[in-house]
Amino acid sequence: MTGGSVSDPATMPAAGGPDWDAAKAILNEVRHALRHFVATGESTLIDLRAQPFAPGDLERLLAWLGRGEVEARVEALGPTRVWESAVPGVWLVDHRDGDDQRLTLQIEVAEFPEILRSPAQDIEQAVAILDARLGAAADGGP
Amino acid sequence: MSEPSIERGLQALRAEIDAPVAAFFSSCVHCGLCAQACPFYLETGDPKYTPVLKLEPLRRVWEREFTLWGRIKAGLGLSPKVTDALLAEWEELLYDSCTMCGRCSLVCPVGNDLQYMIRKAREGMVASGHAPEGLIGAAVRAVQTGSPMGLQWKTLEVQIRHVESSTGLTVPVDVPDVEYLVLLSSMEIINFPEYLEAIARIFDHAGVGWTLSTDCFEATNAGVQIGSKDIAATLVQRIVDAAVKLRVKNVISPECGHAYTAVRWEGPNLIGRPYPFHVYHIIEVLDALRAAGRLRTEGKETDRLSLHDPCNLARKSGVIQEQRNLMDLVAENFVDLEEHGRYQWCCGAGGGVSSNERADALRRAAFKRKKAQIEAVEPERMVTMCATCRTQLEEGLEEFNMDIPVVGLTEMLAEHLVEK
Amino acid sequence: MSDPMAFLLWVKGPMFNWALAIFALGTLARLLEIFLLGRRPNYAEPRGGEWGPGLRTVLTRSVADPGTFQRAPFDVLVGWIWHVGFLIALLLFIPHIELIQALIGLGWPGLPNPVVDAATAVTLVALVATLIHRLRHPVKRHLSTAEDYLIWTVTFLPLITGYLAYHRLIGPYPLALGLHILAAEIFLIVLPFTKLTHIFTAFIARWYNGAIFGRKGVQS
Amino acid sequence: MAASKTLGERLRERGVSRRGFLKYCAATASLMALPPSMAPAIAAALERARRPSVIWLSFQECTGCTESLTRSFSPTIEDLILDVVSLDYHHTLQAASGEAAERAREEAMRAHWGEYLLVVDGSLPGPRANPGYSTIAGISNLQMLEEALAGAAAVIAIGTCAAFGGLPQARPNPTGAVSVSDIVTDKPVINVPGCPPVPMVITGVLAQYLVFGQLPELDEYRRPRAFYGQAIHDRCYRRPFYDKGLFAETFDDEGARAGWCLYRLGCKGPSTYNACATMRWNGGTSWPVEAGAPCLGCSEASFWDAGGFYRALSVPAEIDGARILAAGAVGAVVGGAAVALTRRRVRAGEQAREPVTVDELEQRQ
Repeated sequence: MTGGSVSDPATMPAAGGPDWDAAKAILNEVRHALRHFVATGESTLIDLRAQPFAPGDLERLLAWLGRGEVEARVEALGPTRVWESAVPGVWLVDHRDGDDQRLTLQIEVAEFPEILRSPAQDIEQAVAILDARLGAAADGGP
Repeated sequence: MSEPSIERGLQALRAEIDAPVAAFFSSCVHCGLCAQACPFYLETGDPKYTPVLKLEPLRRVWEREFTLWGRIKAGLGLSPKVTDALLAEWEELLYDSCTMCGRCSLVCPVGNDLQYMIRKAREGMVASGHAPEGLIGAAVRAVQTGSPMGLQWKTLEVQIRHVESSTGLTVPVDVPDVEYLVLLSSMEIINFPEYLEAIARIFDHAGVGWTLSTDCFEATNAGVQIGSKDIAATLVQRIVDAAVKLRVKNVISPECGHAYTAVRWEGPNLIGRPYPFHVYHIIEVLDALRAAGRLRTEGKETDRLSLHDPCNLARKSGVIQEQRNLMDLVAENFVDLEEHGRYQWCCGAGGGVSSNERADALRRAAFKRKKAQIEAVEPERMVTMCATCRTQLEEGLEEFNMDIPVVGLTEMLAEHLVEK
Repeated sequence: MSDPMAFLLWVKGPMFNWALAIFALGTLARLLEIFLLGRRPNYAEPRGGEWGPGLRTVLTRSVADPGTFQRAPFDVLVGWIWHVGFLIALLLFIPHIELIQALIGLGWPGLPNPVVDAATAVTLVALVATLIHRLRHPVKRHLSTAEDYLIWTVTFLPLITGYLAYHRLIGPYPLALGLHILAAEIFLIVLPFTKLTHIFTAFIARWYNGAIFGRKGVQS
Repeated sequence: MAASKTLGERLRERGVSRRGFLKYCAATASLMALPPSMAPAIAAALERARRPSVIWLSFQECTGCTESLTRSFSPTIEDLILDVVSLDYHHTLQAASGEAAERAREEAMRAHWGEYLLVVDGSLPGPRANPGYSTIAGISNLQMLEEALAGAAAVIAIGTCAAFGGLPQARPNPTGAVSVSDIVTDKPVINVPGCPPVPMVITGVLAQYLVFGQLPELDEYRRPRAFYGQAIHDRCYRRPFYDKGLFAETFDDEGARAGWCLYRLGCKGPSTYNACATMRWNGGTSWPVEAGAPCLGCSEASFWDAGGFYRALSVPAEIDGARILAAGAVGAVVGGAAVALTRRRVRAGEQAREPVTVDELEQRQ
C-alpha cells in the first residue's frame, strides 16, 4: 500500500469534478461504465493512450482518481502495474515493455483486472507443474 | 412641331437618370416592402401595383444604357428593350395607381426614393405620348387658360366681390411691394370658397400685407402632375413673373399639396435659377403668425377632431408640426391618426390621380386605407389643408356613408379669431 | 490521386485572385457608373441639410418603422436575422478574419466558434424561409426574376458549404473546403453585376434618400 | 522459410506466457486504434495468423520513414511484429547488400508469388520521366515496382512521397515524380502518409494486415480510417482554445506560452487527417503541436506546394495584389468611360431636344 487510505482527507479528490475537457470526457465514460457494471456485471476497458490530452492532463487525471487499497505488479513481457483507484471498481492497468516504456494504459472497470486472473488453461496444467516441481524436489531439491 | 414618340420618350428617360437613380436601381433587392407602403397594392391586393415595378421602363433604360453588364446583356439580346407597347402597358401603373405620395420612399429598406423616380419616369411617358387623357386635358387648360379647370379671372372676381361684401374687407388685387402674394387653386375657388374669405379675415386680423395677382392666381401645376418639365416650367414662370412684377417678398401656396411642392421645391429647378422671393404654404404662414403672437383666438372646437396630413405637405415638405400647433390653438379634443406626419397614408387622389377619370375605381379603392385609419380613431370631423385631399375625403366618406364632415384648417382658424 | 487537393489549391490560388480581380473591376465600374452621373444643381431654398440627414438615414433605414413591421413582420425579422447571421459568419469567424487581415491588413477579434456555428445554422434556416416566402408571397413571386433566385443560391452556397466543411459532413475535407471557397468566389464574381451590389449601393441610396428628404426638412 | 507456423505457436515458442499474450493483444489493439474490448478477437486472430513475407522497396525517399519505423518506442511489440513478419527485402535494414540483396528480393518474390506484401517508401519517376533519376542496381524504380507488383497481394505506400508524390513532386517536379497509386491500378493500395508517418501507425497498419489478413477500411485517399479518420484539429488538445477564439499570435507571446491554438501561426490541423494528436510521437512523449509548432499538414496531398507553413489555412497561397489593383483600375476606366459616353449622348440629345408642348400632347387625343 503506497497510497493513503480512502478515508484520508489529504488524498481525497478535491470537491467538484476536474475542470479540463479531456478529463471530463473520460470520467463521464467511467461513470457510464460503472453504472453498466452495477447493472449487468459486464466490465469495461478504456484506453487512456489514444486521448487528446494536453501536457500534464494524464498525470492530473491519475492524481485526481487517487489510490485505493490494492496495488499489484505482473511480470509478463515486461512489467505491468495495476492499482485500484480511490473509486472502488475503477482500476488502472499500466502495461510496460522490457525497457519500462509504456505500451498502454487502461482503465478497467471490473471487480479486478483480467490480467490478474490466473489463465484457466494455465490452471489446467497447474497440477502437472506442481508435480514437476515436487518431483524436482524429491529428486534432490532443497 | 414634332410628335411624341418612343425615341423622344427614351431620350427623356435617359436625361432623367442621375446618380441617385443609378444608386437606387443598383440597390433594389426585390424585397417587395414598398408594396406594404402603397395604398393601391394594399387595397387591391394586386401585386402589379408594387411600387418598384412601376419603374420598370426607367429601370430598363438604366440597365441597358448605364451599366457595364447591362450593355453586355443588351448586346447579347438578354436585356429586354423599352418598347412603345411596354410604355403603353405601364401608363396605368405610372399614373392611375400612383399618387407620388412617397410613402414607399420612406419605407424602402435600401433607401430607394421611388417617388423621385416615378416623377422622372412620367417625363418619358409624356414625351412618348403615354399620358392619360384627363391629365393632358388639365395640362392643356392650365397652359391655355391659366387654370387646369379652365377657370377665368372673372369667376374669381365674382367671388372676391362676394367675400368683400360678406366681410366688409377689401381683397387686395395687384398691390405691389406687399409682403405676400397669395395664390389659389381652381378647385378651392370652386369647391371651397370659404378659404379666400378666411385668408382675408386672418390677414386683416394679423395686419399682414398681401395681394392677389390678376396675372396669375393659379398655384397648381398640371405639368408636374403629368410629368412634363416643359409645361411645368411654363406654369411656374407665370407665378415668378407675377411675383417679380409686384415685387412681393413671399409667395403663399394655398391649401393644396402638389401646388406647394411644385412651387416650393421643383419650381426653381424648372426655371433653372433661385427665386428672388420665398415660398410658403399657408399653414407655415399661419403658424409663424401664431408663434409671433399675431393670431389672437377665442373659444375652441369641442368635438373630436382628427387631422389628415397631405403627403405633399408633410412627408414631402416637412410641414408637420405647424398644423398641430394651429390645431392646439383652436381645438381641445384633437386626436392624431395612428400613422401620421411623415408616415401618414395618402388619401388616394394626389399626383394627378383625381384629374384622371380612368383611375376613378383605383382612387376609390386606395381611399379605403385612409378610411380604415379614420375609423380607428372615430373622429367627429376631419381637418385637412389640401383641396384635393379634402374633396377625396368628402367623397369617400360619403360613399361609405360615414357622417364625418371635412373642414379646412385655415377656415376653422378664421372662425376663432378674436373680433376687433 | 491529389485531385481534391489540386482543386483546393486552385480555388485558393489562381481562382481566388481572378475572383478578387473581377470583383474589383465590377465594383469600381459600378461605383463610377453611379457617382459620375452626378446630380443636377438644386436651386430650391433648402429647409434642412443634406449630409446630416443623409448619414442618419444610412443608419436609421436599417430599422423598419413600426407600421411596416406590423404589416410585414416576417420580412423585417427574418431579413434582419439572416443579414446579421451572414455578417457574423462572414466577419467574425476567425479563419475569415485571418483572410481579411492577409488581404487588407485589418483584423479584429472573432467570436467563439460555437457562436458562429449557431449563427450560421440560424442563417441557413432563415434563408430557406426567405426562399419559401419569395415563392409564396404574391408580391415577391410577382417581382422575382431569375436573377433573384440566382442571388439566393449564390448567397446560400457559401453558407451551406462552409457549414458542411466546418462539420466535415462531406469529404474529403479539401474538396469541402474548396467548394466553400469556390462558392465565396462565385459570390464575389457575381456581386458587382447583380442586385448584390446593394451591399455597397444601399448605403449610397440611403444617403441620397436621406439627403433628398433632409433638404426638405424631413428625416426620412 | 518457416512461414507455416502460426503467430500463437511462435510466441509460445519464445516463452511468452498467456498473461504476456493477453498484454500483447491489449497493446496491439491500442496500436491499431481499436477499442480495448477487441483484444480477445485479436488474440483469437493472432493464434491463427501466418507469417507473411514483406518486400520493402525504397525509391525517391530520405529514409525518414524507415527511421521513424525503427524509432518506434515499443521495441518489444515492434520486435514481435517484425519478427512475425518476414521482412525479406529492405535494402537499408537487411544485412545483405549489392547483388546478394537483389537476389534475396527475387527469391522472396518467387517463393511467395501472389502472397507477399509490397511496402514502398518514396515516390518514383513516372512513366514519362527520365528513369535515370532514380535506379537501384541499375533497375529503374518504375521497372522494379512493376515487377514486384505483379506478384504482390497488396501494396502499402509508406510516407507521403509514396502515397501522394511528396517533396520530390514539389513544383517544378524535375524528376517527374509520381505516387505509387499513380502506377498501381490493379492491386489494393493502402496509403500511410506522413512525413514521416507516426511509427505506431506504420506498425499498426502492418499489425492490422497481420492480424486480420485483410485490408483495413480506407478513406477517399486510401488511408486507413482507424488512423486517418479524424482531423488533427478535431482531436487536438488545443481545440478548446480555437473554439474560444484564443490564439498564439507569435511563437513567443503570452498565448504561445499558455498553449493557445496555433491556427494563426499557420497550423494546418483543420485540414490534416492523421493520428499525431492521439498517438503522439516518441513513445507518446509529445507531438508537434504540443511542442508549440503548427501542424504542417504533412499527411495531406500537395502539402509541399500549399503555401507558407506559417500562413493561416484560410489565407490564399499567393495574393496577387497587383492584378487586383489593375483590375480595379480597369473597372474604373471602363465604368468611367462608359458613363462619359452615355452622358455625352444624353447631353447631345438634350441640346437637340424640342420641348413638349400642349399642342403635341393634344395630338394624342
